[in-house]
Amino acid sequence: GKFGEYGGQYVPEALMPAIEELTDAYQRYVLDNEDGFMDEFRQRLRDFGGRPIPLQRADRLSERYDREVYLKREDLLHGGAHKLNNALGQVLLAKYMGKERIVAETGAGQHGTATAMAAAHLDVPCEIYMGERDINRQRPNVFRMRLNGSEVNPVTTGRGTLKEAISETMRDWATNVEDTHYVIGSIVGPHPFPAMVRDFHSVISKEAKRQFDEQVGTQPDAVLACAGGGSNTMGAFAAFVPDESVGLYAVEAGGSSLTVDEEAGVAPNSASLSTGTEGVLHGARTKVLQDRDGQIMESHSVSSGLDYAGVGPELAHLVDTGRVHAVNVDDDAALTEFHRLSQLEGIIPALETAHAFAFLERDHESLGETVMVNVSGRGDKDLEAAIEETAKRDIDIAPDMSVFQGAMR
Amino acid sequence: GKFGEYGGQYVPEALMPAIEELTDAYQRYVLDNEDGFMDEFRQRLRDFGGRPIPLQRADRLSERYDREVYLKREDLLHGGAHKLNNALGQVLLAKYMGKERIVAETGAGQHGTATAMAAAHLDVPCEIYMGERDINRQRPNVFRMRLNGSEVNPVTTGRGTLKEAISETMRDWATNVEDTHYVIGSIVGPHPFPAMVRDFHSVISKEAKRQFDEQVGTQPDAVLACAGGGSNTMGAFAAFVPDESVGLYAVEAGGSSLTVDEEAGVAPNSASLSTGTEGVLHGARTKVLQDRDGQIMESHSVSSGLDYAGVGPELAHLVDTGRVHAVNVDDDAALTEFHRLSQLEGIIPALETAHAFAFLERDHESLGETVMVNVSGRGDKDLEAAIEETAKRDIDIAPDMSVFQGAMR
Amino acid sequence: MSRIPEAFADGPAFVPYLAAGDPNYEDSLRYVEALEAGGADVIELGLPFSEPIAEGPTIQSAVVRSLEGGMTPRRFFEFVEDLDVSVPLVCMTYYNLIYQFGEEEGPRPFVEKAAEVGLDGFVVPDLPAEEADPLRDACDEFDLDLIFIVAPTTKGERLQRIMSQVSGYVYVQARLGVTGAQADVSDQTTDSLSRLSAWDVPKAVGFGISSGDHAERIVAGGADGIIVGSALVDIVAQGHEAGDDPAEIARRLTDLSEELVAGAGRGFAQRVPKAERT
Amino acid sequence: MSRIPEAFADGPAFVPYLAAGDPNYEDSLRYVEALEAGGADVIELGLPFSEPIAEGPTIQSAVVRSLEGGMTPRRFFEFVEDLDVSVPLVCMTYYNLIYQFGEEEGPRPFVEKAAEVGLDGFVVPDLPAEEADPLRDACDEFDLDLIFIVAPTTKGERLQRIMSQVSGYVYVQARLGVTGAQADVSDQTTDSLSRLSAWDVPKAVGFGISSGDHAERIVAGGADGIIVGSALVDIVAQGHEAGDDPAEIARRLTDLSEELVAGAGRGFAQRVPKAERT
Repeated sequence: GKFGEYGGQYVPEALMPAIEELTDAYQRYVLDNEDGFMDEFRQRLRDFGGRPIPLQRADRLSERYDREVYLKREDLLHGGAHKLNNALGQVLLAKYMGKERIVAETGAGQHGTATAMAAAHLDVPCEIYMGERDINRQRPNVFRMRLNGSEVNPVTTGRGTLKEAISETMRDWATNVEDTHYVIGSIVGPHPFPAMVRDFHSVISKEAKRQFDEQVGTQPDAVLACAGGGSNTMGAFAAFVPDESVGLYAVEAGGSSLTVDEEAGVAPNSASLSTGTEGVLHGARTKVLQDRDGQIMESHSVSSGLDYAGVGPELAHLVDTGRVHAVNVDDDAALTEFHRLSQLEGIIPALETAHAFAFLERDHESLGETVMVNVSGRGDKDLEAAIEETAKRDIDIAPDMSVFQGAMR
Repeated sequence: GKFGEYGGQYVPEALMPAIEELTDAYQRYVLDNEDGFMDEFRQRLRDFGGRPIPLQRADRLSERYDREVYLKREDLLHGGAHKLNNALGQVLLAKYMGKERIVAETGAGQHGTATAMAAAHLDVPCEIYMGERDINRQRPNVFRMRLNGSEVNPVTTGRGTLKEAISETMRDWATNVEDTHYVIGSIVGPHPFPAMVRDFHSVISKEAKRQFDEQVGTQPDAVLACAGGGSNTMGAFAAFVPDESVGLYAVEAGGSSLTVDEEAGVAPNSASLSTGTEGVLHGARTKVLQDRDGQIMESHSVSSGLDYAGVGPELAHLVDTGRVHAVNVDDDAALTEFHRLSQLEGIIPALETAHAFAFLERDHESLGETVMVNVSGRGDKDLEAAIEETAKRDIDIAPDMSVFQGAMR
Repeated sequence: MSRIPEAFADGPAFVPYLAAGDPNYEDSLRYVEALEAGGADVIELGLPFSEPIAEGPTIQSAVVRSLEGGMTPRRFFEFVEDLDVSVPLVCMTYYNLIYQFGEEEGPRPFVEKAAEVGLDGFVVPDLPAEEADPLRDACDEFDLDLIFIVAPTTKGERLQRIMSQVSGYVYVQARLGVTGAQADVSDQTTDSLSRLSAWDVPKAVGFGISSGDHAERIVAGGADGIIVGSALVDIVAQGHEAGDDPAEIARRLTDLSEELVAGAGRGFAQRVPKAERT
Repeated sequence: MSRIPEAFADGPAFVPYLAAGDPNYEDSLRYVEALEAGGADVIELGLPFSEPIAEGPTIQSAVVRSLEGGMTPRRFFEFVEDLDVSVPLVCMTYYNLIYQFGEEEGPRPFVEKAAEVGLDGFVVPDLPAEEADPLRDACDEFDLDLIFIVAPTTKGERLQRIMSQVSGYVYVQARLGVTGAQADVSDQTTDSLSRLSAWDVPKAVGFGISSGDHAERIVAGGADGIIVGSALVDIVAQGHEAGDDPAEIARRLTDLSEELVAGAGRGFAQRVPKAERT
């Protein structure tokens, strides 16, 4: 359960039996395909999720950057992001394990909506913990979870965002561990979560490898993916890791600045891989944004899906070993590319995803002939936020929104 | 250019040369695949759009209705609805025809967003006409069009909705006909639009037929699709029309009532096939909602995408000949099934689509062993409207939304 | 044979348009009559349709005012009967209203009723020649003219087809687009007139004529008549908006009509020498 | 060897918990001292961590108050030095704070400092036995106890592994879930105590004890000590909220402590005859 020095199982004793049970189930069902678990998972990903997802040549970006740019279109997965790969896998696993109830945390609501969809599809009762502040910032996603029949439990502690929601979900799990599975939303948390979530998402890179063979005839020179917790990142990297000729770039949220305010306990970015230090958070040893005492800092990103003070331990390890390049771009750059991709390719990306494109815009010359960008999600959820954040800045290519009567909401 | 008595080309003389040019282009590029047009169209539908789209067995609906229910998941197409099939086809055709500019109308914004995406993808300048009232009701879709780089032109005449937007787009086309193509959004308008739009959407039923062969081994006994203008309807029906053993059900919006208020010029429904009479609207002879003098009535539906006083001439003809059954369900029934599908299958449907499920709920016993429902679009665009309309009614299965702090917006 | 050809017999014809019932039944009667007072040779009366796809904003608004004032096809026929004018009247409307009228299917009942109240012809902007046979037949039966619009884009075979069906006059659309007053006269007009010179049916040019100078240039360019709509509708709209006395509004309509007639006359005068030179 | 075992030597031990620095440094000193006045045998002092995943709402709030009051690991050690108590002190905190302390990597600097200021042991809720070797080693080096939590779900091999590492006392988690005062005593407690009877390390039961009656039943059921946190933290929180005099709040803490000690004594008295019957 370790990736070099990272990983492990730093959880309350009450959870350890559940984690041992899950480790066993992961081995049997996921790794050994017992009872045809993986077959059913793949079939449901196909019929319910819409896989395989296209690998699309981005004609206009290719022209702009004078190299072949391919998009892995996870935004087309049911729910609008890669998140369903993992949520569907874990909810199905919970059923195979005989669990009768699902809990999950969510920040911006993407993992919550994916889990709620999977739970409805598979008929498992589901409760989602979400910071109260996020609930009121992410109304559409709350609507979606409730419509899918999930309970949404407001978390009022702390700042009321993702970090607190994860802690609260762990508390629920610790209380109801015998009949409940915790569907964690990224490659974080105690083992076996980081490995298991990676395995569920690795369909992204496995598919892409095959599609490169069939459609392009070569493999990419570089793969770019945004990195918050890192689930789309490891999903997009996993199958390419053994092939050292493929450069892997984890693009983190540089936020407004890479400097931190120790006094206030605030890091105005979410670049744990680039600027974090080794620590223990949410069950795993990994890179975290922390002050010198080890208190976890409030992270920040214009993209709420990247706004997390930790990162998956496997990514931390792969960065330490040099296999993965940790890079970052700031809020402004991400917003600019949000607009550019929308205008050039007719694909409105999630603000998370836009970070990967901002790195492409900045550093494309060093990325080789053929580049794959993982389009981790669509931007429908981000429309209001993107417009609002754009209005605060001077972004040349942003469209004028004066078509509306009267003022913006 | 006729479907029985329906169809034709009732347009201003200034447009006739453009329509003749389009008829010629339709024949050459679409029907005869000149210059490999259809090959490029199909490849872009795959890579950009995400086709093939799954045919999914709906496990819980199948159990509920004690028959095999399959979902054709057009909600997974890029943009979230079937609309892209047509928009991509027409924008590509405009490029083949050497047109330098695209105009389109939109009501709820679904066709407008699909056209804007296709125009960005194919690098063609695009202007969308949209009623001012719709602009202010459908903000997210306006955001999306603007983000994709399209102009959105408010239409202030009349009630400021779809009917007026179509008229206004025709005016633009009549003014700029030489360099402009009008991407009409449904199987309506003058020939060749109804046939051409049907052909672009017929990929839905062609794919479904093949998927039934491969995945199920039999063809469906009934195909259900909601019908406003009728583009998803004809797309879902087209390949099944020759096979008389497949029952085809066009489910219209019964709105709040099938009776009309002649005095006010209002039909509180959009059931043109069920209750309309023969007339000439927007370039074609078809079934329309009109008063005894021939003035077009204001239609209504809880689903703005079905809210149109006319319908495709081909559907009118197929209903007259008995091949297609015109049925309808009211607003309340559609809202109820919006909630049911969300809860049972983890798929939040468009309110349009929910009409097809409401017919399934009501009449499933008469529909045979295997039923396909065309999930024409996803409901993300309808969240606010659905919650608001639900709050006005007493819908047992609707979730409580009190998780939010304070009042609903 | 209708009375329209003779309206074009004697120099350039002035063909004004107003929407019947705009802004209300009584005032509208007076306004239409003011056009005759100003020298109208033929009057185009709009019967408003809810979806006027060929109209610009000015006439769209007139249509809305008229519909809100309760105008219907039946009221329209009463309106025609109530009018005290002697020049020929052409009904301009959309095909659905013609098609839906009466018990019998098709356009015949509408045409029969039009003939009965004394109308002389029709212009139907959304009815191309390809779909016009039933209406053409009914017009022939009741001796009414069917006027067709020729656009700048109408050429070759299409032009032949239209010109073989037209009667009364041909409505030469001065430029692409929809109705509406414009400051300039389009080159497209000259091209259209020259394409049409092979046919001897009167050519009336419309779309965008708003002043005596326009009228002069258009007639000088060879037009047999000028059709003016939006500029006149604007007078009604602005007067109505300002709450002006209907008598005053009627006077303005007469004034503009006289200006247009005078302009057309000047244009025609410039043309005569050319004819003599041949 | 630390001073903890002797605290359990003489009848049931009362082990109260407060978060150091809640709601501020000065008052918190007084409150901790009030626990000793009320009969504490060992005191668990919380060093607040920003992500207290094992705590219920009551202790989460205490953690927030303490952090907002400026509590840090270094202040915590000063706090321990400033305390005027003689009973053994156990530091309850999360592993990241232990791990990050000092220049040297690993837990050793923290443990060294803890020993220096007179702490007697640790409870680390997010450090399972599997990850505990480095901390266990440091504790051995500086002669501090490492207390482990045994949950109702801890059985078989896991229980063996934990019990082979524990020293001082074992923290018997009375029920599943997180910390917090509860009205009832769980059956899970009895089961846990019976599973643990094979080991002679003291068993202190915590999670949910809020009254003398609870304490009585738990000790009667075989516990060697009771751990009480949320009920005491509640007194601090409510008093602070109400703006009460800190001296009065301290008195309430002493009162509840005495009630709990008395309850534990009654429970122990009920148990003695059983022992005599053997």
